[in-house]
Amino acid sequence: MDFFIGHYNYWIVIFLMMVGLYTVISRGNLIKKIIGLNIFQVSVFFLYISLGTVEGGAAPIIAEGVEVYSNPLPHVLILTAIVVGVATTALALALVVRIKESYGTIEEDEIHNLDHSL
Amino acid sequence: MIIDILSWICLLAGGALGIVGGIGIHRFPDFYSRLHAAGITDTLCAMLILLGLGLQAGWSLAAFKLALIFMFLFFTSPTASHALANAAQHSGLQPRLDSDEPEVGS
Amino acid sequence: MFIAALLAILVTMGLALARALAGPTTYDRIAAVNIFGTKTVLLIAVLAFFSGRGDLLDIALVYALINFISVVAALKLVTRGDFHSSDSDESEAN
Amino acid sequence: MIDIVINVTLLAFLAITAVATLHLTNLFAIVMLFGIFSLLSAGLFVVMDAPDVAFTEAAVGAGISTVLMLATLALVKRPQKPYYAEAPRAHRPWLPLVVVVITGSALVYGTWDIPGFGAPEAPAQTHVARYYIDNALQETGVPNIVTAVLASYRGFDTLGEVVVVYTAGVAVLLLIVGGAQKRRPGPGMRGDQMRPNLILHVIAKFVIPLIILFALYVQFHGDFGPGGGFQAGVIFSAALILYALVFGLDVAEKIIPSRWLHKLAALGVVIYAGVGVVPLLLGGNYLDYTLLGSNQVAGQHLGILLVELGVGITVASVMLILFFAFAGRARK
Repeated sequence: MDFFIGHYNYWIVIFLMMVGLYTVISRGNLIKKIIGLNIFQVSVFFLYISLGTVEGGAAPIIAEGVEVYSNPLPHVLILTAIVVGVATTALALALVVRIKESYGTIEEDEIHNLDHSL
Repeated sequence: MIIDILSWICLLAGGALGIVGGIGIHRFPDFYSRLHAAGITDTLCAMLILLGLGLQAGWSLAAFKLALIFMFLFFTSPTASHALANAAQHSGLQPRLDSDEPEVGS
Repeated sequence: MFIAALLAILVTMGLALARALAGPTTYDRIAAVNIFGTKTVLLIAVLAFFSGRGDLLDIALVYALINFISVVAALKLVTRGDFHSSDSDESEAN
Repeated sequence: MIDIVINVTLLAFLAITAVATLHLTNLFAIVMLFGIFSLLSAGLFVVMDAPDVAFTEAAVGAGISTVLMLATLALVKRPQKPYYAEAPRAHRPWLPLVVVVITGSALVYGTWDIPGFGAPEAPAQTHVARYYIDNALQETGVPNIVTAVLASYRGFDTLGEVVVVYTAGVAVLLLIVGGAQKRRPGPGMRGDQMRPNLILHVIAKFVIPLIILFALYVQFHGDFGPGGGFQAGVIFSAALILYALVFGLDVAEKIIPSRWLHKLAALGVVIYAGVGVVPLLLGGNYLDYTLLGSNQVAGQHLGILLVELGVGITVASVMLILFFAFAGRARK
């Protein structure tokens, strides 16, 4: 049971990661691919934060009478990664908008047909 | 002591209302009745729980922040419900009446 | 008592999630997201007291403020895109 | 114990939501579910004692990213009903499933060697984190270790991140704002398309100043509690986005014209990089704030404050640039 509780977080992280990966590979809709990428991204965030958690620890803000703090380093990395993540997602969405304007569709299959690339 | 009991009552009542609202949005047959269940219980549930927490906090910065949260939820939650119902009604979504067939999702 | 409130909020979140998954109309989903947002605010607020860290209330406050925006944005998209007010109304408006 | 229950339940909700986004074909519903996904994430970050991360996720996930996704949906919708449907694929993708299952199994096998969740003796806790927790307050005078590490110990890294955000903003501008469309009033995210809703207008007018005030609090209180430049910037931009949504894009652009935003985004990066140069001139290292003040703590504190200000300005402007770019695109 302890082993299960101790690794449950990581298993869910891996599950989310795989759902994200599967969405990216198997779905043809570009918006859905971006959502898949985002799910993948969030799963990585959880991996980092899970690794930084310390049993009985408090948030890493120095306070009176608190001895154990969780690891601040993953928090720093992920905090910036979230903001960078939304900026890069916006870039991907901008590309999707341009693709829609050029091809008139955001389905991968239809784009391939128009390009005769498959 | 009395304050503790009062805050417990508020917390429990808030939690119970939350569940009632949850069941409401789960069980009611059409959008408007679901929104009705959700919109009303949602605001009161939030108010009761925040009140319960506020009683625990006493006069402190935490109580002030709770009051702020309280105020925002008090204004935005009904506004959101209103805007939703308004938009749904203008979009032509009909309430389901007794005589109607089961609703058709869009 | 905090635990009872936390559990109640979790149950409500589950029910709202079920409604968001089931739909069937777009408005149902928006309403479910709105309720989910309110419950997240409450969950974080109760957790702040449960763990004795008043700082966490700031996060609840952000959610209380910002959850409103996504609802407004979703409504905006729906009223001008998905249903009656799509193209005809726009040309009239201009 | 209750921590574990909440943790387990929220993660389960997260997994259900993820699977649902995979299954649904209505893109609008998927974006709404993604909003729930981010609400759940923020709750989980709180449970895992990461308030700063939860703060960022709250501001970004609930506000900006949902709005950007919805704005994109408005631009890429199909010409006829169903507007937001995903087309079915021609073939059943079995190969991806096999790839994913194999990868997943390998990763799960890998977890057997990871120390359990929250183990204090895990390798991740024993290296540099120990140093930060023990010394951050003495060396920088900032009780929020995350802010200290973000702006001081790893200042270089954060400078890079800010530049990435700035670059993404520039790239989006190049992609979807240029092209010299003749601007004419046309269908766009404008206030008059949403039927004037008095209640919404009044409440928005009431809420927006408070959001801006709160953003300033988050900006300058970030040293002592959860918060900082990244969060404040996002919250600030969220206030103006709400304004644009309710009162119309044109009105919002009058308040903050785009050309200002372009300059402000650059200004933030310049503030950050410039604060780094000052110690260089005083004979120290780049981004070594110690020389900025009369003693180490004063210098560090001042440096962190200025750097966070730069971050806040850049993030807020870039988020607004992104929103204006997507919302304004429909106008052409």
